[in-house]
Amino acid sequence: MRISYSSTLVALLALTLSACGGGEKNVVSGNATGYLHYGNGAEPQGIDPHLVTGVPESHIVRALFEGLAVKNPITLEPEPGVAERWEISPDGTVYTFFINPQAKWSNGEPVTASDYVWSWERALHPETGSLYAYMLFPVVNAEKFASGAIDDFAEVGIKSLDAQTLRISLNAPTPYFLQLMDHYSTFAVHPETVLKFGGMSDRFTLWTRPENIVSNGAFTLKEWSLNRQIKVEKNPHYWDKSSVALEGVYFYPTENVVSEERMFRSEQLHVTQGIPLGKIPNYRAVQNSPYVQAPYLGTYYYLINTKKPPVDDVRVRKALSYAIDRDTLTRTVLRDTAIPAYSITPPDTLGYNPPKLFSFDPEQARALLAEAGYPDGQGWPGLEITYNTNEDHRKIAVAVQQMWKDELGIDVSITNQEWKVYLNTVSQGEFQVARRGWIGDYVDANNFLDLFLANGGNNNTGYANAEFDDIILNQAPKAASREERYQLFFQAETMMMQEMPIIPFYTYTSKRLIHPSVNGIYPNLMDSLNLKYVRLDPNQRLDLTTE
Amino acid sequence: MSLLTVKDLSVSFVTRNGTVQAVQSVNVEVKENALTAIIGESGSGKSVLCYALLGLIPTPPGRIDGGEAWFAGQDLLTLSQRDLRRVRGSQIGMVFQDPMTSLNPFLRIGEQLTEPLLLHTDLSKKQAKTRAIELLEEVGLNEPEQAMQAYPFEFSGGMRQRVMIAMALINEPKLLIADEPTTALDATIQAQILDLIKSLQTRRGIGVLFISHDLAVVAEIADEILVMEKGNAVECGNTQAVIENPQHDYTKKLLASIPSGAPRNYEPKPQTLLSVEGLKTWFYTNAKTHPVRAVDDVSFAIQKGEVLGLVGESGSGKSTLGRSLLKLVNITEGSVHFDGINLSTINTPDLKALRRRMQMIFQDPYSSLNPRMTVFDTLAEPLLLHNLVNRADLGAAVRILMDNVGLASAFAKKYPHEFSGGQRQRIAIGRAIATKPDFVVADEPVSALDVTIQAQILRLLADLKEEYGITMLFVSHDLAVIRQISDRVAVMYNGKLEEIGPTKAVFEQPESAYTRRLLQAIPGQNVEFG
Amino acid sequence: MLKFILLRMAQAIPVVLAVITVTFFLVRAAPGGPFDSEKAVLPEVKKALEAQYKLDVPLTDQYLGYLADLADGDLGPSFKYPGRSVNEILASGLPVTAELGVYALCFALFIGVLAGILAALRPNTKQDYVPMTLAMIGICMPSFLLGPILILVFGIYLEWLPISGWGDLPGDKILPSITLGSAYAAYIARLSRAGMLEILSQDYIRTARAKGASDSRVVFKHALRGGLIPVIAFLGPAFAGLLAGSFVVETIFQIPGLGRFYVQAAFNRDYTMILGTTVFLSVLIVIFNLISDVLAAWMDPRLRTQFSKAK
Amino acid sequence: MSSPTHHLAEEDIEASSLWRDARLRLQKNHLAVVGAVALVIVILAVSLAPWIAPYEYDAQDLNLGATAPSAAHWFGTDIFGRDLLTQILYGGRISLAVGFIATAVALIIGVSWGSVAGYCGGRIDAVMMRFVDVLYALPFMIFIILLMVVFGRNMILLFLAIGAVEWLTMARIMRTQVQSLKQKEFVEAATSTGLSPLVILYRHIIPNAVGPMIVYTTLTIPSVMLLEAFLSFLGLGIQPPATSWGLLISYGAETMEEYPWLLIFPGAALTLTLFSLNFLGDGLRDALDVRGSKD
Repeated sequence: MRISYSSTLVALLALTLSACGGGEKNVVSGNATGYLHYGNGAEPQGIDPHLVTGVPESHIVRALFEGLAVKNPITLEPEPGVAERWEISPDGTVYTFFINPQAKWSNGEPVTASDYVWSWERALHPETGSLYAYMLFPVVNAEKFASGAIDDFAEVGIKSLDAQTLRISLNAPTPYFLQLMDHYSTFAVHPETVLKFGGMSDRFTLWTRPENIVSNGAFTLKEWSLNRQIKVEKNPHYWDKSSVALEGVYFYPTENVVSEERMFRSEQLHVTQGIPLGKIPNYRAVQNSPYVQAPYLGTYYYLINTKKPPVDDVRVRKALSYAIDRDTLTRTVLRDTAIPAYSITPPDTLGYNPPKLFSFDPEQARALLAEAGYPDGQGWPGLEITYNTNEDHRKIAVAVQQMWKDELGIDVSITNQEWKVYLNTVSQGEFQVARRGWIGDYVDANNFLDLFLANGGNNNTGYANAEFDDIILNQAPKAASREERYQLFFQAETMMMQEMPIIPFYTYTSKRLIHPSVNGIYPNLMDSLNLKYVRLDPNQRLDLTTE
Repeated sequence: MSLLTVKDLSVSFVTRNGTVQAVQSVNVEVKENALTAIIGESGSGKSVLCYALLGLIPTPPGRIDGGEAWFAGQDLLTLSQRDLRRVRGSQIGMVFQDPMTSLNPFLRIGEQLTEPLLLHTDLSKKQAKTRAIELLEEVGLNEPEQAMQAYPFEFSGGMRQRVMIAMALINEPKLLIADEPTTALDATIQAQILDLIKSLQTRRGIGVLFISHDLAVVAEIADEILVMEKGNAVECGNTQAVIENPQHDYTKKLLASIPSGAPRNYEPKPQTLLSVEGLKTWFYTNAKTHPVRAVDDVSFAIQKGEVLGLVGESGSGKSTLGRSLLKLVNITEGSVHFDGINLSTINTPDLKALRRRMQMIFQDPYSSLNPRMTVFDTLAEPLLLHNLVNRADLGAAVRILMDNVGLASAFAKKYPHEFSGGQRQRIAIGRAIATKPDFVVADEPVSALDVTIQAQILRLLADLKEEYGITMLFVSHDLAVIRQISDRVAVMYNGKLEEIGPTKAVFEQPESAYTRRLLQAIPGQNVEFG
Repeated sequence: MLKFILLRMAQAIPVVLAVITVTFFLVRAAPGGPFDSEKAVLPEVKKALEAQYKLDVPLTDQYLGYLADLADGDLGPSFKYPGRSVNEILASGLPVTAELGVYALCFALFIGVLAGILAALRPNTKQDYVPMTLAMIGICMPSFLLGPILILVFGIYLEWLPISGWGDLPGDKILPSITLGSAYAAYIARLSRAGMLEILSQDYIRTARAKGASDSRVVFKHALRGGLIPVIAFLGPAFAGLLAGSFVVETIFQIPGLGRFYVQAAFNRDYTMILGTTVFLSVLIVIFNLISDVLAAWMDPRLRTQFSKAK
Repeated sequence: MSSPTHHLAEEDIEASSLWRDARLRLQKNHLAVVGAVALVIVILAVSLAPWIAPYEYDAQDLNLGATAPSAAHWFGTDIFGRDLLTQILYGGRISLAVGFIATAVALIIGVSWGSVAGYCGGRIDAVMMRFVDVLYALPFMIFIILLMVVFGRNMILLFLAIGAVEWLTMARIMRTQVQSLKQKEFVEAATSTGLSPLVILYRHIIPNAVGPMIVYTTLTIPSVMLLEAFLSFLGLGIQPPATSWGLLISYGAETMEEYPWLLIFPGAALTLTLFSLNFLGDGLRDALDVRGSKD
């Protein structure tokens, strides 16, 4: 009885397993039908431009909506979007946008200037609670309206002269203002659709459901099954639909970066959102490797709480910064996926380059530490690095801890806190050294330097310098030319870095895997993806043979 | 003509601590239309012999070393498992000892009863069903149709044994092997089952191999007898011949151990030790349904220094009464006075002191001793608890106790599982008399023991009663034992006291009809034992 | 029997209520709120947000408000996913997690009982040691180790099975169910072996053999029913463990179940989401405990009649 | 046996305890011996880690990175260039600590809770067991996550939380054991000699329930160690620079293809320990399981 029984069982099991054959490959079917399969990194919170923050959300919102001006995919310079052209007043404080008559909503209705007035009121309204409301603060009275100081939106500097023309008046000249028009928090939404499902600033409305949504981007939302996939298809009413090659896109919430890489390798994804550090060397060794890496407008640094001893002494701060070998760190721990940084602003931000006041100099670091009263680490009261639970932060913190121990002979402890607890700790200032990463909202040094304004919301270092504030708030905006403005920024950044309120580590890079059959995804500093330009070449297959 | 002839059968078991010779070259012959009995104490190999024939012993650790077993022209020992299976249940039927566990609790009676038919014949389910119903009527079950649908737990021990017999005979086997079929039953039920087996054997003209440890039980119904001791067949022959003049001295010892002494003439004892008035002990399974009335309004007294025998069938409430006297079970109503002290109103410290003066001996030697405590600790515990002896001479006190109950003090450090049933009961008795109690309740102390051991324990109890001046309540279902040991006898039935009086009077002129029925059910009473 | 079930359901209500209360206040005790974010938030905006989600009301009113909503089945809006209610998210995630749990349990039962029976038939022989050693490996192997191994072997090298998703491709439910179920298959193997050995030593098995029943009949007709009762009784608590275990398996296999939502909700302080999942999971656990108790009782005729008669 | 005579055997009665006999029986069961020896080796190696570990606990060599097992590093190095053997030794301390302490917590609570409930019976038993059912219904994983999130992560909380999850099954097992033992006559005998219920519970009943306790312990330790690994995998368990086998395995699983040794060695350490635990447990249970042989 035994033998016959178990052998039939094994045969049965083998049969069911082989029958499945792993199913059709997404990439192959996608290339044939013009559908891109995109690893989006996480389940998006939502797709209402005025409510969401976060990268996964931005990819979908930018596919569905379009701003007055868009970024050139390569140079990131502003190009016509919903507005076909615009005029800027000589003193740089009044912008007039002329809306393209062909620009239509996905239900065929034309996009009008009043749509924008209504949308910006929604974006700024306190009850909507948009975390990116500050993007519109350069506009006259926008901040007052957002903080509830005034409640008549008419006082805010945005007027629709007629259906096609929109006039916006700013508090002061804002050279980067056009870039803001490409940030999704300033996009327009279709007022009638939003009102049909609830109040202007209601957060629980269903207007963004596939069957209800009206959008003005290259694609429209077709289907959204929670935590599985989001499907968007070509928008027939889009004014520039002739230059859109893709039929549609599937977005997948690929949260686990290790599983995402496996899906890519078994050709279930055209593009991934990230890559496990450990796998990078192998992919680099592949001929025409699918691994694409490009600098990304963001800096990884440690905040220092200049109020807490022993880091209240600038010499100690400098010693800590000089003792870090950034080259080795980026080469080993980060597998050459990051560029060492010696200041807050990333290099080549639309032509601006930050000052480099120091480099890896252990001797000077030890000298400074001795000068500050801790020769070779004697009498060192101890220091604590705080970071939020994450694999990469852990690796860097452990490496830094070791470097300071070897180079300066000082003992440093690491505490790892869960995300919300960590945010609470940093905002209450209960830390000595804390991990921080800042991704630029727009390509301009101002977005990095305004982090250190005395009463800036994001300044947790305790650094305050009136002269620095004056340059950033008053002198730079009024600079006659871009060169003069950059010169002022350079002067301010040098002044700030001499105080070393932060320890910069590296400039981010965007790193992802792109299937050889995909072209039209251009690496740029903002890692901004415009699916309009993506094309699929069906006869390219994934080939991972190493050289 | 002989139905089954077994020649020089030897069976041994390979266990962790060495090989045990269970059966040593035994010869036995079972004739047609005759009941052959095999008598032996536990460990004599009588069951192993029969199970070995039918291949029911798991081969590791069991091993058949030699011999032949001829049945219907085939040597059972050489048959393959498949052929043996064809014989079992069709030509040879078996009935086992404990009806409570021998039927599958998860299947209905009907399913289990028809199984042998469906296995060995090509009868349809319906035909098998009607055949089964006929069998149930033949073995004396009323309303056989309902019985088919019932589950085993809904039947009493006696009815279940009838079902077992029906199951064994359903395929018209030529040979029926019954392994102590009535040992687990009450005397009255035992008598009925014995008559049933005898009548079935004669009516169907089949051969029956009846295994038992109790000579009295088989004396009336067996044609032939085989006596076994420690794996060897010591004596065999016609029942009457063996009983009248046993050759082998082991058979003599067996016969001598059967309790048969005439009841002592009664000298009344003046002083009352324990008086019970209107005692009721009811058990409520759950609030709503009516309770089980284990002891229902019983009043009697026990005199100091006497042995009161309490007899009754299982379920009569006799052991509950014993436990109620010692407050091991809370009584519902009535009162118990021990030496003038009212037990129901006593507080805990006094109760503890009183516990020293009242002790109990239990029935099952295998569960009345803590398996994880050595003999020394078991005996020392009561001594230390009631600080009857200080630590220094604890060893000596325990040694004396062991000696009094006939145990070598070298065993002090052994564990219960290293002793035989009889020795364990001695330990239990030692524990009971450790505190020199005035009153002991012995709840069926010998019914789980073999006849020879039983006799020794009874003698030990009698001696200790004299030596320690103990008053004893001796609870048992075995009238012969009661007759031998008790001064007075109380008969219980369904929680009520049927009759109470001096042993001689109750045995010779029983007043209640129930007592009379009990007396007639004593096995082997119209056989003269040498 | 029905009365018994109703009674148990009635008893479950205080249990779930206890779960809600403890979770409700424990979550709010955690430092950091749902609307803290790395980018600085204007105080007015934060106040407005908290007002929208009724977080500015005193705690006890929030609690009573939540219970009232719960009574008519509304688990409230998710903080993290504006425009989506917890009901909707649960409706998408719960069936997947439950389905994964059931498949894993079926796999565990099938393999576990089979291994247990094989081992019990020939105790202390090769046929006993092999399944039991495999069972031991099953107990010692964490799912976040077994998962990747199965993916590599069956997914990537042999390309027999898809390695992610749930229900999109044929056969994509096999690997996750095996990963989640293997530890429980091991426990069930040990339990069913012990159960079978216990039953096979009973007297009525000897009776069955004496009737001439073959080995397979003895095992399947007589021994199995009694031997599996401990296994059935184990199913209830096992399901609770499975739900927790599914968190890991869902992350490894990208399965849209409750697991990921739950862990994220805890990190995002999405109070309504945490409460919603907790309530649902504990209700599921209570139901499964009940089913396994009733099933175990039903299998034993003595208890079955006791139930229907007494209660 | 001859009739009782009063002769006193003089030889001394030396104390032979249950444990001495159990040890004798255990030695015969060589699988259990192998398990015991392996376990002792692991515990010794792990507790002597600071002295016998080949490298400094957190000696990093970033340029080295992850290298295959070599003469210098028997088990190879992790992505920080830290010696894996050292990591396993130090990780073992925490894994075993979690395993034993949490199980001990579960055992103590479970045994006392279960035995009291089993012994008292009636309403007390019903209330105590209802409480256990309530806890059974709570999705405990959720509470551990919340506890870790709310109170931050420290080792003792982790032990207690895990211990609090595991004692429920133990309580149930103990309850059924005590209930069946309570019926045994030797408990009635103990009552009749006047012992107090508590003494009966601890002197007579619990020693006889040692068998199932042992089996349960050998099953709990692996599940507790895996629970710790599971929590660390979610980022809620052990915090760097401390590590545990579970954490090492979860990191190893990530880079399984590139650096298989990072997975094989910690996995082997965990599996070896759990195997020897189970063999030892089964051996102990049989040794202590004093079966009265009928005949």
